[in-house]
Amino acid sequence: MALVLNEDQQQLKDAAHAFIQDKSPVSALRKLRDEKNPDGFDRALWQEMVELGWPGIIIPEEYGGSEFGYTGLGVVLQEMGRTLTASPIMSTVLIGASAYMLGASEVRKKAMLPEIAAGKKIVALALEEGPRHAPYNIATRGGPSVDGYRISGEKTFVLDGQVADELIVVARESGEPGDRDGLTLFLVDANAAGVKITPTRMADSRNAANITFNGASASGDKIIGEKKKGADVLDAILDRARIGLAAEMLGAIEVAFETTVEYLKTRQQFGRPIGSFQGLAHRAAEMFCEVELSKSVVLDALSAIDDNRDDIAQAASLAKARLNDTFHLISCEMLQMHGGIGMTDEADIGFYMKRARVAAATFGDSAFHRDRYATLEGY
Amino acid sequence: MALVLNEDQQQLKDAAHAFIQDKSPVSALRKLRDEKNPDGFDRALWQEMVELGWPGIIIPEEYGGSEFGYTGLGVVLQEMGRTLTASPIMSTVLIGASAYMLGASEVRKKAMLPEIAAGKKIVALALEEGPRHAPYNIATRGGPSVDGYRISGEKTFVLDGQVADELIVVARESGEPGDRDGLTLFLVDANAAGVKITPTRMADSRNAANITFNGASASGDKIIGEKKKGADVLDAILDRARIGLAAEMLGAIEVAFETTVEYLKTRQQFGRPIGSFQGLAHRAAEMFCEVELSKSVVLDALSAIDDNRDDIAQAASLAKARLNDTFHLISCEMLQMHGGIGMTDEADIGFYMKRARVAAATFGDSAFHRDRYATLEGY
Amino acid sequence: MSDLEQFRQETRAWLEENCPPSMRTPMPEDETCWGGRNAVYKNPDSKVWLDNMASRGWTAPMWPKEYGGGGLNKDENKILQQELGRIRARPALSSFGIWMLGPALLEFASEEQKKHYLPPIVRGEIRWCQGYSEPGAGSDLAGLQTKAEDMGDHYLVNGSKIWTSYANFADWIFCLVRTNPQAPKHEGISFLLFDMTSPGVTTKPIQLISGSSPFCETFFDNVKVPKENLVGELNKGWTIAKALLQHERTMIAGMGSGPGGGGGSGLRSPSVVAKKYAGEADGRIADPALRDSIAAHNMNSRAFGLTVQRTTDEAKAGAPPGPASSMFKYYGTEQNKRKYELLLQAMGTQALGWEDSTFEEHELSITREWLRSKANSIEGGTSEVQLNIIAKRVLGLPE
Amino acid sequence: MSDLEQFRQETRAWLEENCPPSMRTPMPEDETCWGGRNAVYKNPDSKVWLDNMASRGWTAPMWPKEYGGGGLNKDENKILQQELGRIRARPALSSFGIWMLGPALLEFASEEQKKHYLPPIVRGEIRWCQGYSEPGAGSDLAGLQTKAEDMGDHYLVNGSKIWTSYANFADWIFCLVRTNPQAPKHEGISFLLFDMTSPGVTTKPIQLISGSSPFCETFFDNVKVPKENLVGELNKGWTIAKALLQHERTMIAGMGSGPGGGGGSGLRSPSVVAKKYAGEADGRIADPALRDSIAAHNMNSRAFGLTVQRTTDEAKAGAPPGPASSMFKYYGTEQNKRKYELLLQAMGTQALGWEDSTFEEHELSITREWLRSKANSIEGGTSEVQLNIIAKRVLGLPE
Repeated sequence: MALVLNEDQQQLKDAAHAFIQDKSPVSALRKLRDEKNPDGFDRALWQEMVELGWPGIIIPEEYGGSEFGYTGLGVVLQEMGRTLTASPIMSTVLIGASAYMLGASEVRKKAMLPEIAAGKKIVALALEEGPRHAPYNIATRGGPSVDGYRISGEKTFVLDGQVADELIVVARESGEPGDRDGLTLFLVDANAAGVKITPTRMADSRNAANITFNGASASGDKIIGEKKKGADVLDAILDRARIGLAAEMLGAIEVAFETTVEYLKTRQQFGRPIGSFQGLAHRAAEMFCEVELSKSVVLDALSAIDDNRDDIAQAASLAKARLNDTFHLISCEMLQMHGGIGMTDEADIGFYMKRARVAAATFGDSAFHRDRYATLEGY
Repeated sequence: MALVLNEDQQQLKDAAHAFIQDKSPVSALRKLRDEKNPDGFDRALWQEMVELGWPGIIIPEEYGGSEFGYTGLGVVLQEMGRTLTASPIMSTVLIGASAYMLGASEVRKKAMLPEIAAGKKIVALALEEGPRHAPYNIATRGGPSVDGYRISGEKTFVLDGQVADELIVVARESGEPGDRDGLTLFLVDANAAGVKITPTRMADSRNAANITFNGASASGDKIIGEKKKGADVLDAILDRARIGLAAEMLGAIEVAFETTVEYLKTRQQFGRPIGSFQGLAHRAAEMFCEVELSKSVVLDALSAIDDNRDDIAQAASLAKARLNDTFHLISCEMLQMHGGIGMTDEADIGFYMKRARVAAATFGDSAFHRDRYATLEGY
Repeated sequence: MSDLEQFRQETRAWLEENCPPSMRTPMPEDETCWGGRNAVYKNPDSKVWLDNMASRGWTAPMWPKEYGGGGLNKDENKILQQELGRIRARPALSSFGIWMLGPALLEFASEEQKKHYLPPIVRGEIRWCQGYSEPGAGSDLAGLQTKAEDMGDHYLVNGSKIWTSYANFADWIFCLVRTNPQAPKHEGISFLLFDMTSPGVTTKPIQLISGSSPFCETFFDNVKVPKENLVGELNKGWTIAKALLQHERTMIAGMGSGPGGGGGSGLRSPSVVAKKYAGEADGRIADPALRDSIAAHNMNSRAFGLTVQRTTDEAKAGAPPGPASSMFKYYGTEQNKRKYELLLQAMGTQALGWEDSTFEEHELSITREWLRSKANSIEGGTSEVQLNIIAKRVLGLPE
Repeated sequence: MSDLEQFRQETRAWLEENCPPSMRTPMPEDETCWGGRNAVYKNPDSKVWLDNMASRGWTAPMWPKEYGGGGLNKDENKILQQELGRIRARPALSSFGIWMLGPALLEFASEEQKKHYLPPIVRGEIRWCQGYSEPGAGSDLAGLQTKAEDMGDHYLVNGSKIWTSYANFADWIFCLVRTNPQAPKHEGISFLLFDMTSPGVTTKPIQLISGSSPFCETFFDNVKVPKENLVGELNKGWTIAKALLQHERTMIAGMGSGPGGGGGSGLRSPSVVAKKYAGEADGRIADPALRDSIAAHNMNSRAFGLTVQRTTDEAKAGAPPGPASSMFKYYGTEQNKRKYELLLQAMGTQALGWEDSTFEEHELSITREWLRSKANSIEGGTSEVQLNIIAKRVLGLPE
């Protein structure tokens, strides 16, 4: 597939742009933060997104979606990223719907995907058990019991865990933490007995949750992927999550870069616009190159999913690592080039800085993905 | 000890400066190269250095030296580095005399150190067996025989191996390549039967040699350090080599940097001196910081030896890694900032570029020393 | 017994008697003694300790006695500091008056001004703030616009300042103002002192991306300032400003890592933190790429610390003081920023919490400190300004 | 059968008949066919192959037939290239005339000049070199000093050029000269063609740090050039120069790694080389820091390759051609330099030999290629110039 949007995708992007700019500027995130909104997103805004059909973008038509593909979802995420819009689209659609599409039984798909497409359910992935992304480092146990399975363990940084209806819990049936084998992805009702959800408030003003499972019950039929082979479907889900997150980061990077360039043109120091100083100009030009390369890897990774290519994993690690690094660079330069004003909470710059770090820590930092890329490429 | 030269050291430095600038400018190295000098250095010049007492700088007075310490040798090496002067001072004095001082029997010290101080012997360390510094990765065997020991194996990149009178051969008596235990440092006559020396010509126009030992005989009395515990003395020798080499690199860095700054002041482009462009000016300022930090670590490492501190190893790895990196940076910037003229062989810039890389590959590149530093610091 | 030895014994004895035991314990931040008209002493011993020290002039030990200072020479002061350190005494007074204004007054003020302003500083009676930066000026400090018009018997000050630390608690301000708008920008600036309770002065705290801060915006609306409050010559204030700035730069550079070489200690040490959060394998940090980055960082910290030491040693050896402060400001602050980025990398999501009890206190602190570190390379002259200074003044590159 | 399919079949048949079998083997560098008056054909088939291709105009397949070209459209040319690739045919002709001068003549020259100069280029009869850079000019190309004085019936050229590739083998030169020293520098330059055998032209090869090179210095001492050899308008040569430079930039950027993503193949691939020289552990490069650097490099190469592809796709989709060539020149050449530094790091002393049989041939080549790569970010406009172009023309930053 060519590395350009087709007409339909471009239209979707334009529409998403208009909607987000109108309904969800950065001030919306600021408001959520200042009000200490317990959901971490605006339910009314989410309802409007549902009406626009966004939760169904990647879902096949037979399950109530519009089957627009990951490139379609990507451009929406990118537009949301521009204003750092918080919503359950990542947890529920990018991750949740992907999980169902990739690994649920036909019965479960029929039951859940239309609910997601209709915005009636929020799904969250309970994966991490430590502060750094480590998808096989799972100690949470899933063991058989008289009426199915019992889950016990502690999860951290569960995105939208505090508002989820259903949890996809990565648990171990056999082996030791670190083993790729022995994992199963159980579907657990967030309101079930033995599930204790503690919301956490992150620096990027979004919410996540720590979740303790204390013998919470799960059904052996309600799983994603194969029993004890859950890592296969988990990797596929995570790659979609990484790529979609990279698309969101791209949007934020674009705004951070554009804002900075604009400031370089207008801000006067020593009687000249500061962008006329070659030291800053060269750094801006280097940033331009990094941003351009970032656009390419995101587009390529999205189309890798849509084309069902065999190098989705490489594309995902490439995209996530590069977008981590570029967002890091641009957010630092944005602040430094704005000078003191960038340090004030009144400016939006801090929001981009904080989001850059939380996004980087989500689903693998750059070192994680360089290591993974090298392994995938055989060295 | 304070991080400044004392009066004696400063006087030695000034004298070395005057001598080197007069007798051994960069054109001397160019001449050695163009003439394909088989020794790799100028014997007449070496004789003059001997008369100045340089080979005896670190050697105690009782063995015919001037006992001026490593800081003294360091400032001489630094001055030689400024013009990339080739001489056996590194192989014979920095490494050879250090080895004898650290690990030879009193008999051997009395026999050899005065010879070195008088410039009558050239000594070389036969260590490496692969293209990347790996001091314990030794397959060369040293096994007992009727009349002492027999050495068999292949060594590469033996500095001054083609002109040495005596070789310090790192050989294994027990264990496997990679083991720290089991090494012994044998003293082998370079003219002994079973020693085959093949000179190699490196990019920096200095010579080294590949040496094959085919049952070459060595005496069990003629060793450096303890049998099978040779790694202890080897590490100490290598740390002195690394620190002295860092001092030499510092001299080259200073010239490369000064030359570049001078060019930035004089070279006109677009009607202005190019150093007035902020892009280049900021890079020059960053280089200045790196050079200043480099000066500090070299001085500290030299005085660590002289003060017999317990962190010589850390100081050595710090100095070597930093000087590798700074020389890399400065040589690249020197060439880039000079533009096309820097690419011509007519200019001296290429000599600094080439020396930077060979020096970096000698006794450990930056990754090697970062790894070692972290290990020494316990993480 | 030498004079110095005697001084040490007397000092030790005096401290033993005059430093209250509670002043020998680690100081919580909210017990910092800033003095001033409206000082509140959470711990009454703070006031006792301040008054005791001030009575000997030891809040400003090297200032001349005639202005209330301790009149100590370098060697005596060194001993005083050692003895204070020996008993882990808290600082009796934290004061921009002592750190910044005092040295400037000693160098540039009239005899009358010194007599008037310095003793209350020593006694902690007047708390000062600094009015330098302006919203529009940024790195171009000399482009400041706050003006003081000569109204015959007083100056009329109008304009605003930004980044005035603790302006909302300060009694007086030392302030750069434009007194000649026609002159080239460096030649129309004067150095003015005035009371923060003067009509027309208002302040507004600044919220930073890292949370609340000591910084304020300060506004001047037709503030009347007596003409005798001018320090130095009219329109020559830039000279005083430069002297103060050099001083500030050195202070901020010190925020970076010291000569120890570890690049931070304990829960701010990247290697310690990495072992804790990223795990250990065979006694090493488990993630080799992270380990490599940390080693590189720590080695740079050590090299930087050695450079600070070398510069000090060279100065002691009589070398002319180099223009090192710009290098230290630049490298030290960039290094501090890198340290926090490494801590974030090592700690993952645990260094990205904002509040809630699911994070440990030091984790939440690191998040804020990381954000705060971003200002290091802006305040006190940006990194770009320092690089300009190095390029022009140290390397002599042409304009 | 479509026209294109028929074209393919005819082409395939023609190539089968007209491409000598020895021209379908990998080409040693010394058999590159540059044509020209003094061409020497080590392999006589090279001459046959050149003549055959030239007879159809396929040495310049898309130039108009009237000037000796092949007259092919884009689609036909694509098929020709595919068919040439299918049989692994060697390039029939390497020529600055075709790559650089021809396109400029097609755009800017008079009808008469096109008829005169283009056909011999197509036939490989005249070998051209480029006279742009001058010793004093460097990045400031427009600051060139070689002057052409109007002597009534001819121009008199005096000055010198540098970095003229193969000037010592070339028959003619296309040359930028100053024709109006009074005008602003961009407005006094003209584009002149002349015979290298003209009296007063001398050349001197340049030795590079990497060894011998195709580059020369070229000197003009009272060289008489007929007035009809001026291309385009007098003093408007800069327009032509800019068009040519853009083209050159794109060519040099291509020296970097392609879209494959490996960052080089075989013995130039950092990952392959690292396994060979630094060793393997569990199928991985044994040195984890080196492995991390190589992964970072290869990922950047892949991202760069994808960006080249995206730009091409956007152009196909009708987007206006972006000012991408500066980005490609900058990033591609810097990336190529980094690749060679990684190879050196991985290979240690084996990549630092200069001669002698103790090194393998490819090892000695890598040493030279590493040094040669340093020129990539200088030739065809330095990296600094490319960054300036991006800053000003792409981002619109002010002067």
